[in-house]
Amino acid sequence: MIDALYNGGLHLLDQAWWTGAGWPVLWILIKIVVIVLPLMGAVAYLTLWERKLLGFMQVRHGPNRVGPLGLLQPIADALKLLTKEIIQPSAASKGLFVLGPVMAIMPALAAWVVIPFGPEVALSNINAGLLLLMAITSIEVYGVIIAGWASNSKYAFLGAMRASAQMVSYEIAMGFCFLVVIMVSGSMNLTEVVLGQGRGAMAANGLSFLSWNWLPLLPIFIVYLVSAVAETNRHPFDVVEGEAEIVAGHMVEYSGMGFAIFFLAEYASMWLVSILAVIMFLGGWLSPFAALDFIPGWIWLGIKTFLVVSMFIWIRATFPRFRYDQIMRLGWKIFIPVTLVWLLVIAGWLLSPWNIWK
Amino acid sequence: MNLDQYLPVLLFILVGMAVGIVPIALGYILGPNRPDPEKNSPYECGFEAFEDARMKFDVRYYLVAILFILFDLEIAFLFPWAVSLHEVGLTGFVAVSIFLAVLVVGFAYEWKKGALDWE
Amino acid sequence: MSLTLGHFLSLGAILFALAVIGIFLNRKNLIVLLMSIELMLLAVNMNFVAFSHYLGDMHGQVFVFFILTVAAAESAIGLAILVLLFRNKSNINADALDTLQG
Amino acid sequence: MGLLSLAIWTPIAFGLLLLFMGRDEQAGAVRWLALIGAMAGLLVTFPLMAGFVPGTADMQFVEKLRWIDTVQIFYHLGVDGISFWFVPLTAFITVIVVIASWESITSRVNQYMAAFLILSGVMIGVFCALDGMLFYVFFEGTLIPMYLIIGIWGGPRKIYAAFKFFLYTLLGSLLMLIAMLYLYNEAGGSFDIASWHALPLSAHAQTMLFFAFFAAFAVKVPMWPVHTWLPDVHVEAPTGGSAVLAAIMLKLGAYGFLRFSLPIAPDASREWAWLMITLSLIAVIYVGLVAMVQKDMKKLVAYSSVAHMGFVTLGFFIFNDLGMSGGIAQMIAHGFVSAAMFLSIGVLYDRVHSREIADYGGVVNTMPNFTAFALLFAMANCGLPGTAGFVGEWMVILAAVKANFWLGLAAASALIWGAAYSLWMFKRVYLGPVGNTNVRAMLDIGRREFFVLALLTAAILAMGLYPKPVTDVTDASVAKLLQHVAVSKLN
Amino acid sequence: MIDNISWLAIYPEIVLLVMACVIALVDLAIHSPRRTGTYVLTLLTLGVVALLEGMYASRGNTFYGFGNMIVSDAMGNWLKCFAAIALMVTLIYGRPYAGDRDMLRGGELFTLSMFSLLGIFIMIGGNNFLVLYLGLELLTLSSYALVALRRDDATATEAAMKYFVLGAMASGFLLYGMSMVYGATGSLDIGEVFKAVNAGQIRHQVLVFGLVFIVAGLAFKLGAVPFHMWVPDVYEGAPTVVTLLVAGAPKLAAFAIVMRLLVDALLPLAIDWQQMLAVLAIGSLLVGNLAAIAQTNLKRMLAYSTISQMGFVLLGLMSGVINGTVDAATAQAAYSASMFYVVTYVLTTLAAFGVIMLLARSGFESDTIADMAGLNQRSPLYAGILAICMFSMAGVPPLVGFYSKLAVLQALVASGETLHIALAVFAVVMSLIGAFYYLRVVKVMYFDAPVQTAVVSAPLDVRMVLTLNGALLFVLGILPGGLMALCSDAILRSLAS
Repeated sequence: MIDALYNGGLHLLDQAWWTGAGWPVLWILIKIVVIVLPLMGAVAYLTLWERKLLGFMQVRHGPNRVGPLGLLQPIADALKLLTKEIIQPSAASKGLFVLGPVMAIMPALAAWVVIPFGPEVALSNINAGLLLLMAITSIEVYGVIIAGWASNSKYAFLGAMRASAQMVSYEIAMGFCFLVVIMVSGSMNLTEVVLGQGRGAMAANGLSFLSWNWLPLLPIFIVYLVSAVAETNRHPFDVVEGEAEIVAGHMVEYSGMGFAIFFLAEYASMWLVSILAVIMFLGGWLSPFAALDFIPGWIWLGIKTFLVVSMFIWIRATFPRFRYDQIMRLGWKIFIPVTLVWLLVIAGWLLSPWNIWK
Repeated sequence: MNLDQYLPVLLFILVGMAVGIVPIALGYILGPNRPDPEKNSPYECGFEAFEDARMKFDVRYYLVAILFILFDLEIAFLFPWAVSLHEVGLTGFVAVSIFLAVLVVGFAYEWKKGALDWE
Repeated sequence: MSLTLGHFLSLGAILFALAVIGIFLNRKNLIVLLMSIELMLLAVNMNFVAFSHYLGDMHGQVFVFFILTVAAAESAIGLAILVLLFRNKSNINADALDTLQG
Repeated sequence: MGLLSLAIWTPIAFGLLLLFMGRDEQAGAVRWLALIGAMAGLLVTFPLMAGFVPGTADMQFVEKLRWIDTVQIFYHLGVDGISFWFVPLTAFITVIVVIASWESITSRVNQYMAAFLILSGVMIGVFCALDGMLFYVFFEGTLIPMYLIIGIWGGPRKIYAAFKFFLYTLLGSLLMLIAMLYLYNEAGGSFDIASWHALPLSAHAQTMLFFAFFAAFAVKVPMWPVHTWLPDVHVEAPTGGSAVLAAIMLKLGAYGFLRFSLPIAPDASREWAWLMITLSLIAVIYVGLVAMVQKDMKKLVAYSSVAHMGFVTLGFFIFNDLGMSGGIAQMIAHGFVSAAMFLSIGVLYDRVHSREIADYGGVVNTMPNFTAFALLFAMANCGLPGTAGFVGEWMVILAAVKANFWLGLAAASALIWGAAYSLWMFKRVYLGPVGNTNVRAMLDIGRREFFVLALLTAAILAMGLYPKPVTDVTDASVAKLLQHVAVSKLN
Repeated sequence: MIDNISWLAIYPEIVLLVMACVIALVDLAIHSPRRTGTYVLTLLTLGVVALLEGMYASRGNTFYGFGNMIVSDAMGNWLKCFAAIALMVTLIYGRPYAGDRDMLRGGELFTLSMFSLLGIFIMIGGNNFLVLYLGLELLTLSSYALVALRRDDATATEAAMKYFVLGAMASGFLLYGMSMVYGATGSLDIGEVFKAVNAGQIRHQVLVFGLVFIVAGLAFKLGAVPFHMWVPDVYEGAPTVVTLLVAGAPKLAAFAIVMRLLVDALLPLAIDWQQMLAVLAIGSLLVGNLAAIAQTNLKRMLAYSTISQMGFVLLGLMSGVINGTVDAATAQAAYSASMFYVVTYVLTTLAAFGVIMLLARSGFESDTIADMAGLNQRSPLYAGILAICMFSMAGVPPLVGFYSKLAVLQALVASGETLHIALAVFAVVMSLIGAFYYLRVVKVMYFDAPVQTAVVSAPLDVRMVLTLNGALLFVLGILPGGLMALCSDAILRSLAS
């Protein structure tokens, strides 16, 4: 059906520029929109779900006034932010001040280009997928630091410094996690990574969830999850935007849509790291039991991702906020040594006769 | 070289930027615009801003940045090795072990020097 | 129009020339100087990758890898010195480097 | 170790030893050790004098050791008739200088004495070297000690003088270095001077080589017009320095002409002889005149040295055996005489601390013994018969007359100038009534000074009255050299 | 796996690397302000490495390791041996100086200098553009950090910045040249490049284009005019011990890398690079000597003197090939002359800076010429050593500096070309000018009255090594044959392979 649509569009105009470049580009744009629109929806409703879940955990209701069960709350929020005044602080660098949020949201969205939603369903199924992912997500730091610098305000600047230091610290640990996954998969292609998890002795016996990477790579999985939380500046690693200390950190000078974009970026990132966790460690679209194979892959993917995201919220509800030095200590003095050692252990395992990823 | 697969990446980046720019533009159009000096002054908990905000900052942030560059690059080094571990086998493993050993020496050095301490 | 080796080399040469010009003409900010140096190395990388591709020889790309590392180390040290300089002189203009002359 | 090596290294070894005798508190011991060193250096030349066979042009006491293999440099020593007498002369002058400086030098005595001893060994090395590079090393090696001697113990403008001395002579010798390297390559990788003598060379190459060597040696001699460093240096140098400079160092340049310029580039030498003769005559006549008007005694003697060395080069480039032997004899005689002149000035200077002629007058009244010596030296300086100065000058004039009457006449006129400036100075300084209180306070020479001056007097008179040992030794070598020069090398 | 020969070829480097790491870590546990433990360990390591290299070198074998990436030949091994010794001597001289200036509080002086030595070793032993580049960078990166070691010293930091910018640019030039040669010849291996260039089927312009950049990069590293701007600033600005670290052993490596790149790889292009070297040499001699005259700072003067000395080295390097015809004997003579020059230069520089450091006290650098006034009265020994250095650099016999100039001039004159002889004459005239400013230092030391009256004192080890160093200059001046033969033999063996 999709091919038919594509061919239909191709013959819409019978001119060279259309068939050669115009339509393929437009087609890709359509596909991008198909990804982005649900994503924006998911982001919007993640905010609601977060408030609801937190409310549930704290034995209260959460938003419940706007629409049934508060379901229209995100839309109301969006409209409110949209009509707020955008303040440009007089001391700010004008161009950079606008660039900040753009640089924050762009990587959070663009990274989705390599995410496979099914065996053949990825916008671009490239071999250097994980590398590209790392490259694109690294840009996020720029958004933070540009915002902090451009605001020309102490709080924003300090917040940006803190946030970027934290993000880069955890990026190293995350990078090591990627490395280990790449190593066991023998490929940087995310589709390959998922397919690799479907193989193995346990999968052959129908218990494919035991063949997923989370079990043999459990320490790495845990490191990844924690790093992911820290990387997105989520609770309990959110001192950078700690309300009490530096009032929303690098975002302090932003109002209205500028602020909203940072907000969007944060939640889009949450979805991104969650789906990555699923793809790398939790078998992506694969079903946990052979018996459940009849359920489509994208449903599995959705369920798993939703569970991981919910876990983030659960963590927020459970843990007290870390001090900044504790955050840095965890990143540099625990995660990096652990991942370094584990990298070699896994490499040794792969070369040993007990290799389970053949 | 087949770069077809990278066209979506480029387009997605553009779309991503558009997603950032368009709402801000909309915000300008839809929101009110009533600037006044007080509103536009930097946030200082109500105090007057008394010095440039772009002040000297703790050198440790800088250290973290440097360390990050080095470690990140070293991860980039390990990527090809990780992908091809099956082919390079034990030799590759030994080579990378040496590489990491040197890295660990540097890391331990930094650690003991207190570059990673924040208090 | 297809891309040939010449295109890449020209790009490399242009980048290189820009970097050199940046180093020599820049009298203002040392950070720009550091960036020019990085640009220089990137121009070389462009050359190596292009040659490597057209020669069908992987060594050039391996070289690029090493250049990248060295560039990182170099910028690390360069920035470190810059920070020291700023601490000592409270200024990072190229013109401030005038104590040593003669 | 051969006798020549012994003559070279004995003083150097003592000199190095002295360098480690740190302080001036030990000055007494230092002086004695220096004297022992100088005497030892002189003693080891006695067997040389006893063993030297005159009447042959061959190299004697030859030593040849491998030194630097990669560039084929040999430690190759030997003396022939031309160079022989300079070895004992140098050792002798060193002894004189050490004794003469006994009391006048009080600061850093060990360094002073060491410098002279080392300088002595190095200069002997120059005369003995038969390997071009070895020659060069010794030739240049004289610069450092002399530079320090002038600079540390010199007069008020010592620094200017030291720099001038060093840079002038270095420039010349560096050009010589290039010439030597050229010869080395032409000779197929040999620094052997004898092989250079035998080397056929084109006219162009000879000319270039001639002037390269000229640059080095003319500065050293010094010939007009590159002589200007000499008066400055003499004035500023301490007495011992002046004595060694005039007595030995100038001879290095003249010796170089005989050893290098003439035999290596005979055709060019003949071709450019007119230039050399002209320059020599200018030195003899013009510089002689210049000497006359000097107010400073040391400057006067310095200019007279230039004039005397003009005789030497004149003799060399007339190309007959009388001239050449005369030149050599003049070199030796001048070695004694100029040393004596400078030492006498030193004696005066030690007492009055002035070198101005005008500050003296009637010294004979207070220092009769000393004046007797001074008169003899002055006579020797102007070349009166019976003194050493006469032998060489007379031979050169004879040779000049043989070659060309007018040339001879011009050269002979120099005798008059010599007499004029020497004796006039003598008159103004020594004769007449006591000039001033300083002179009145002067004490006559002590035993040490007497001893030194007597030694020099003996040498001057001996050579003046019986020059045969000198000419006997030189004859054969000179004859061979002239024979060699007469043959064209232009293939 | 990797064959034994390969391991053998880099055995000393492995020792050095391991020990550098060990010392870096051990030093963390040492808290004494003088760092005696680190110091002794470093010296021991350097001694062992020098010994190893000396053993390799005296055997004179040539072998290649790691797929021809690394070469271990007589020339390289001797240079490495000398470099290790030079570093040892530098550290011995520098420890009291560094201690007074609070530079020993971290052990970085030792570890960084060991890493810089490792870089030197890799540069010398590299037989592949990549390896050469990595060695070079290891050396220069360590040097940048060393120059900035005194963090609170504005001058040193400024020197470091200049050094960094120009050094990084030089690497960029060199790399660009390498990339061009790689593109033209299709290989990074020096032997392969040589074969490809020698085959003569490559467009000449492309090669020369790359060559220009390579030569420019090398000239930067050697400090030749017009790429010399960093030399005076770094020499003057850096703490003296670091100046010596930059001025000493790295010159050996710079010589080696020139040999590897220009001679081993690009000899068929000799006609082209000879001209470039000639221009560089003329400029270096001219600028170095003339600018040195005007200096009042001794370190800065020595910097300009270095520039002029490098001019001589370049002269030696350019006289190895005559008219494009390669003659083994000529090449051997010329390159060994340059090698001898570099080795003796390093030896002399060590002693000169050794004396400067010895005279410095805490709070007083003693680095102007005027500070040397009357040194002879204060300490005849050290004055004598410095005087020997100066006379040696001026090229006065019988000191070793004379023979190095002699060898280079001989190589020039031996070619018999008028241009070369003219260059020799020019060099000679320039060295005469050079003699002037060297003499000035001697003058100040010997003829002037002392201004400083502080007693000159030094620890026993410094005194002994410095005396030995000075004596060596003199002894080598009397008997230079051994070292000359060594260089000649090393070059012969290296060229033969």
